[in-house]
Amino acid sequence: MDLNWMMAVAILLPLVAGILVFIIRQYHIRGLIVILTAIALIINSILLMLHGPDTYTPTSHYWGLAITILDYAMLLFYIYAGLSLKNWLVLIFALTQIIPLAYWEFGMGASKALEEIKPAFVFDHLSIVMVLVISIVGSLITIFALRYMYDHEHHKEIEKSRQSRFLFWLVMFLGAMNGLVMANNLLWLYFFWEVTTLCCFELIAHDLTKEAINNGARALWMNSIGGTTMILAMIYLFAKGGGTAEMLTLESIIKAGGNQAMLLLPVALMCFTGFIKAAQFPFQTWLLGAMVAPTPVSALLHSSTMVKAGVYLVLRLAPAFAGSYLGIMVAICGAFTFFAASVLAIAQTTGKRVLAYSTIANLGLIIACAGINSPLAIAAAILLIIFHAVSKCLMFLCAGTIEHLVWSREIEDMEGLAEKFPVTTFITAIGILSMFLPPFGMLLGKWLALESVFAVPLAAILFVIASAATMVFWAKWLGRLLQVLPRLGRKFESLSLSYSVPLWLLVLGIFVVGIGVAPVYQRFVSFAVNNVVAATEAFAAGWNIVVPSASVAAGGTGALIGSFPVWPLYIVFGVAIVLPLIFVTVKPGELRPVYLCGEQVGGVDTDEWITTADQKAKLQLGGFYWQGATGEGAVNPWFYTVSIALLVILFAVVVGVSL
Amino acid sequence: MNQWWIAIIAIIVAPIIGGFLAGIDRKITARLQGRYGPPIVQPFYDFFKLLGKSRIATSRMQFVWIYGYLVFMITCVVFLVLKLDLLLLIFLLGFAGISFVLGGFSSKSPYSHFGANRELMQILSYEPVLLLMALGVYAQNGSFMISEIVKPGAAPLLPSLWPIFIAVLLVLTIKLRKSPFDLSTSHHGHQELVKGIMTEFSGPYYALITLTEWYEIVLVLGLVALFWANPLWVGIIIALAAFVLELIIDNIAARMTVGWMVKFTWAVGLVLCVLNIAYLYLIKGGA
Amino acid sequence: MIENIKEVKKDELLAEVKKFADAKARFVTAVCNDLGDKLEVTYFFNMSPGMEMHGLRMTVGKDEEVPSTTGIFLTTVLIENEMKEMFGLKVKDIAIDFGGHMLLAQDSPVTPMLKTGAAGGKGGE
Amino acid sequence: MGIINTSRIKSPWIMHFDNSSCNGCDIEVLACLTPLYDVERFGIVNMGNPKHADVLVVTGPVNRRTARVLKNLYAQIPDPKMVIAVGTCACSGGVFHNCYNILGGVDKVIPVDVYVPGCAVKPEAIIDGVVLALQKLSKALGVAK
Amino acid sequence: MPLMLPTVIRNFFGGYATRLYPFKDVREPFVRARGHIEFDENKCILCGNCARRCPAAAIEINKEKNELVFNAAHCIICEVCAEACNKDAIRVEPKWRAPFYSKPVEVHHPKGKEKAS
Amino acid sequence: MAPRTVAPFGPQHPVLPEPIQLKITYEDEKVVDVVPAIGYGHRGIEKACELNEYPKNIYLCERICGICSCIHGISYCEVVERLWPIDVPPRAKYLRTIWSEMSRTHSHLLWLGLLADAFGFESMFMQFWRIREKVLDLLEMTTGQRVTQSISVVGGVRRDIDDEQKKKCIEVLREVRKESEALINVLANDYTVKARTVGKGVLTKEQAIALGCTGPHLRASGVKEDCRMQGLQAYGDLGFEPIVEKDGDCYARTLVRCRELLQAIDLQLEAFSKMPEGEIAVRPKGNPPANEAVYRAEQPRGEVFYYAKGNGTRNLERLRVRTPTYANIPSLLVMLPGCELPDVPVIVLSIDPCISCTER
Repeated sequence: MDLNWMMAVAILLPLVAGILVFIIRQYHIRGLIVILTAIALIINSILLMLHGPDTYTPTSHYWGLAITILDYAMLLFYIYAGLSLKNWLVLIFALTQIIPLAYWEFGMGASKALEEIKPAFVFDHLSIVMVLVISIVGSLITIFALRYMYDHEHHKEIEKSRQSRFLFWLVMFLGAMNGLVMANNLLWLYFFWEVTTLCCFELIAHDLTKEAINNGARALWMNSIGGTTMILAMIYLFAKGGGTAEMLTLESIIKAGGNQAMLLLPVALMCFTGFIKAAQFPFQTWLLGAMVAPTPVSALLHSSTMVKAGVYLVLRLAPAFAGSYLGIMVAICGAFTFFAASVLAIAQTTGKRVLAYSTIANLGLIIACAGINSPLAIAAAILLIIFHAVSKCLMFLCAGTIEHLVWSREIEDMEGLAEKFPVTTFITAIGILSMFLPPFGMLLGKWLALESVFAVPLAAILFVIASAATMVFWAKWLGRLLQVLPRLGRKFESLSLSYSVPLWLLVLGIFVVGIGVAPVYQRFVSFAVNNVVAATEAFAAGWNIVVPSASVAAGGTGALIGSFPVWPLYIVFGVAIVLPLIFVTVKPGELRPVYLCGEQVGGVDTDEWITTADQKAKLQLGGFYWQGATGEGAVNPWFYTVSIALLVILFAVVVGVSL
Repeated sequence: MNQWWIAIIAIIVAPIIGGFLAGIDRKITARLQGRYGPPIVQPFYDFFKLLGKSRIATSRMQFVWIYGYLVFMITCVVFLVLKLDLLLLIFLLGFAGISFVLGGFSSKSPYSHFGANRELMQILSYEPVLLLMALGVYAQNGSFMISEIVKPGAAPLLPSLWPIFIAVLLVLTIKLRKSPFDLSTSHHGHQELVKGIMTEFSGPYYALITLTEWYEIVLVLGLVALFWANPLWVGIIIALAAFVLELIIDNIAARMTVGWMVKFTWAVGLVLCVLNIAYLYLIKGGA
Repeated sequence: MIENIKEVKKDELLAEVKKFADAKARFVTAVCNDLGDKLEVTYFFNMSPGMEMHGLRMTVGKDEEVPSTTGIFLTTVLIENEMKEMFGLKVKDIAIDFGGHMLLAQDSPVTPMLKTGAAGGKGGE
Repeated sequence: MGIINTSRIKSPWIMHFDNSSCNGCDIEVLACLTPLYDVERFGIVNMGNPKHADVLVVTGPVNRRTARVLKNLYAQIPDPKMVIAVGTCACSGGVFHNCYNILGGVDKVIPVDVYVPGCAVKPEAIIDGVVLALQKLSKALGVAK
Repeated sequence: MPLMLPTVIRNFFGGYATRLYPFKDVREPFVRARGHIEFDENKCILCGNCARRCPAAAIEINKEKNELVFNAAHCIICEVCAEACNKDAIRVEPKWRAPFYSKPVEVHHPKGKEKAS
Repeated sequence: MAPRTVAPFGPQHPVLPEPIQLKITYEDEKVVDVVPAIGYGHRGIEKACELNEYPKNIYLCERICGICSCIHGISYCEVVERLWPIDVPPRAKYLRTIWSEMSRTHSHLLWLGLLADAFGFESMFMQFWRIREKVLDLLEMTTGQRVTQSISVVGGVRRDIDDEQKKKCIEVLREVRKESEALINVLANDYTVKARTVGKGVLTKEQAIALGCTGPHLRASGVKEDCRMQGLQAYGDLGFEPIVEKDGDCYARTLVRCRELLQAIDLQLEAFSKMPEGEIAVRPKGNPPANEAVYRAEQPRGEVFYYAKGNGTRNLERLRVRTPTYANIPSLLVMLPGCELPDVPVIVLSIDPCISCTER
């Protein structure tokens, strides 16, 4: 297919489909459109992958004009939103965007120069990875959302359906993301960036409760800060480039590399933009607040795609800060977020908040990898993006499914889910295990990250603590699901296809990508950042991942740094967990009540015991959260202080070097 | 095929060594307390007796996870003898620990639940230290492969990694479930959590846990022995000395609380590791 | 005979007990006796220092209600519950009321300490 | 399965339950574990948990509440299991024969394999009792000794 | 922690304190220890002093059948019967009573009265 | 509100040698609420004492509790003697004192061992119990039984201590004192022990009095009260002075018992040196008269209260026993909330609970 068409399908089709679903209000037709769009996007992304890296510039100048107009339209809408919500932060940060932007484009005359930029879109392997993730994972989420929103509104007994509006933003968002990861022109990048921010605001505030609107506004103003810094970066680049648009493309910034100290400041500003979008400390609150939104929003925005835009930007810019102190600071900031979010996740009682913190943590890890900036680390980062998207998306969808089964987001209410909903629990368990344990992909990524982290020892220490904390909160959650009474005879629940198809596809995806990590690596990762990853084939030996030392990578012989036998480990996993799961059976006669100091009531169907005055009491097992030690109240002041200090140091270092 | 044979022999021999070590443990502990103590082969009697007991269950999943515990622990031992990646070994050990924890969580039993949560805290305590040990090894050798540590001519790790060695001794205390860290479960019955995480495992499945613990003893002592892998017999003597040291510590300390354990292992273990790694980093000037 | 025992009426009991509480006396125990048609309750207090023993004795009918002293001395909770289940003494408003099953199980004899109560167990086979 | 049967005799793990005894026998059961008698020589460990126990050591007469607890605990011990009634009270109710809340000896509630009389039982007698119980077990298993 | 060290070291090198009962080091009970009681049928005159005073009701006297029934499983070895016996027919032995599989009931047919008469 | 766990602690639990249930509500591992459920050890001894003839009750009262059985027996005899009243020969008084203190020695050694076990210090448990066996041997030698001594009768004691036994006793007691001192040093100064006991289960002086605590538990909170101060039996001659600590936490209770242990040995040694010659028992005449009497004695766990009422027959009209644990249990309701799960056994044991005493 023609590149023209592929670009159109990737970016514009979602918009068109979005408008269609907004207009058409029949549940089934709307569903059909969404599903067809999803299929089209998936096929298109695969075609793009087959097409390979390329560049593209739309022939018509009207596209540029349209983007400029839409930019201002959006910013004006922010001002309106700020005024109507009486949220001054939204207003202020909208103004800090629109004024410099207008001054730059019209006062400094950048608009003319911007039109000259070619190519407008560059997509390399990194972009292709992102497009695949967005198209495949994102599409599955939109399918999930069909039924979810239906149930959601029925449960809340909302009279006037707002599903169309919801699906409009959701589907359109995919297009914006596709545009974002391919854009080369910084202004266009900025445009797509703002579209995602807008979608985010609209989707978070979708339920129109007070909390939802407040949290949406918070997401809006925080990301507006990011927008502001990006505009500042553009202005700086434009001014330093002598009033030409020469430096206003990602490509040119990357090519200039870290050699030009002058570039460090704009790169740092843009990394900062990425930090905010990736909800790094101290900006994590917008993502946490976003958890009030319906779960597909969380899944789409906060697991697989939008927050990935932040890490994508940092990763994209990685060559530009190679070998500089900025890189080290980025690594430390990322590692600190990984650590802080992992620790905070322990004390969370709400499932989605755990997921949110885990997302923040993993984004921190990816950013830290980008900061470390060795080929190994970059490879780890890209693998983490892929695996995290699949696993975390599955987790969010599971959280959504569970929410609609038990009508609660609290982990405490999920107690004993294994008994009531074994299928959902099974899928959730796979999701949780895949987040932090070998042989699954996330751990492989973490393993690669640790193999490379010694370059920044401070980050290494944060990594290991965070890694341990990760184990605690996931295992704790899974433990709550598994806790059952000693009885048999549970039935499998049946899920709606709109739920089960994405869930099972994602489970399949975890295993396919996980087992096939070596081909995945060779196909996507090894070429992804062409000027960074030099040692290519050596990472994947056969079906395994090995990390060669410098001498081996240079073609010599010698020892490896590490090795990860993927297939053997999956076989071990099969023997250890899957085979017992299939073959271990329990006969009813073998069941006994649990040990309750000899005072259990007796039967296996009850968890009561006999207490004071021969009365029966019910056994309650609450989860452990250690809120006194790891709760937000206890540690947040420290984490805020440190993270703000780190950002200050980051900019101080950059400004010091630039001057 | 050579590697296969090594793996198979390790799988067979390791529990035998572990069982005897457990027997020696009980005998020495008894003697330290002024008792006569059980025969050295007592752990094997216990094991086979448990195998012959009838099975009682409180949930199906608890059994599934115990297989996970066992198989992952065996995998760790195989990783050790095949000299594979140390970092990955530690992650696998983490999975083994998590399997056990999930086994504990699988039944609705208060004591097993408390024990599982404490076991998690133990993982939180020792996992960073072990990971930092791997990083320390990397700092010294430039590789995470165990084969690099044991290859002929490689310098012993202990002289440059002695602070990490001390930290690993703390881990050893936790892993062997000795006072002051016998928190999630202990080998003698008296404990506020009954048998903690093991409360609901009985009969053959308790035997599997015992078997896994034998592998675990061999594994952690193997990790200790890595600190002087050339010649290996010195390392083995160091490991056995560490083992005896743990037994003595067990008998001269009271059981502490979970919060204290996390604070202590982080304050002492992590700081030692960090100082050690920082020193090596400065000496070697980065990777 | 026991020294320092003061006869009190049911209504004066709380006031008298309060005096002991104010004097920082320590509650020792209460003894209930079955006098046939009435119950005799004696509260014993220990005055510090010197460990002098003081008592308050009241005689009530078997169906009369008695105020609880748990509001003044929490520790009387056990003995009042015990008197309630052993003698059927009607103590009202006990801080923690075991409902007559603190010591006695559901199938134990009712008010066994009364002279008309249970004669003995079956332990002897 | 010879090795399993041998092991059964070599490794009797006990759980001690105090019905409503006077503590005299309890502390003697505990004393058995201490240096002077050290029953760990026979592989005896006090597990404190029915799910791990092979031998239920019961002291004291059964009263109306502990009868229920005793039944519950007995049901939670996996087979094969043995019960040793330690002390005169556990055998028959002893001095508490005319107490209204006492049901009698342990055998009123669960089957007892070995009775160890004494008030309080001497640790040596408890060891004798365990040996006797193991003899019974080995006869039942066909491991003559 | 180090405070306990000397004790455990001394224990380790000083040997065990265990009496290896029943194999060796069997300690004989003290001379006047209350182990178990024995009846002497030849001395007993079935007067019933012991049965009346036994706090555990372990002794039953049936004068018609000329029987003294002793339930060993009830006996608390308080020595009261021996003190009450005017004929020295009850002896307290220092050795403890051996455990049993089923509760023994000793039935004695005293001959003391016949002898006396 | 944080998620809560509600679970039973007992009646069968390895750290509780006796059946008592605590229904504990936890947040994480923190105890927020405790409801004790007792009645597992209730036998009905008070009623049985009315049904029995009064001499038989000695053996029944001794079996209220096997650990302090000696003092139970003596106290019963003393309260019944007060009904007549009967005066006991001086040698019998000394012998009663010696056996009381000897059983206190064994009880405190037992408790120290159990406490060590409660915080997982197994080897110390073993050492205390190893020493305790020597005291038990003395008891067996002099009274005929290790645990349930059955030594007292109304009017005196049943057995005398001859010179040979006396010599042996003095020798062994000195040995015990020396060995205990070494262990007490560990208990009082060891870091891990202090970490587990200092500041745990604090009870102030005012609280202790208001809750009616007794014994070492009360004295650890700074109240100087001990029934031995009354100078009954031979205590008046021995120059007894109660042991008091101020802090009122588990550590203070441990220290009080440690020092009492040594004091008990000293008292025995002194009593042996001052013991007069003479009769060891007088025979009571007739039945207990219609009278009532109260007797209080200091058990290892605290003050035991005996009330007896006679009616002129061989049976007592009423016998009431208030044991020390009965008075100490309510303080658990104050001490436990707020502590951590691992502190529960330590705090529960710090009152030296004797459930069979409590419930009779």
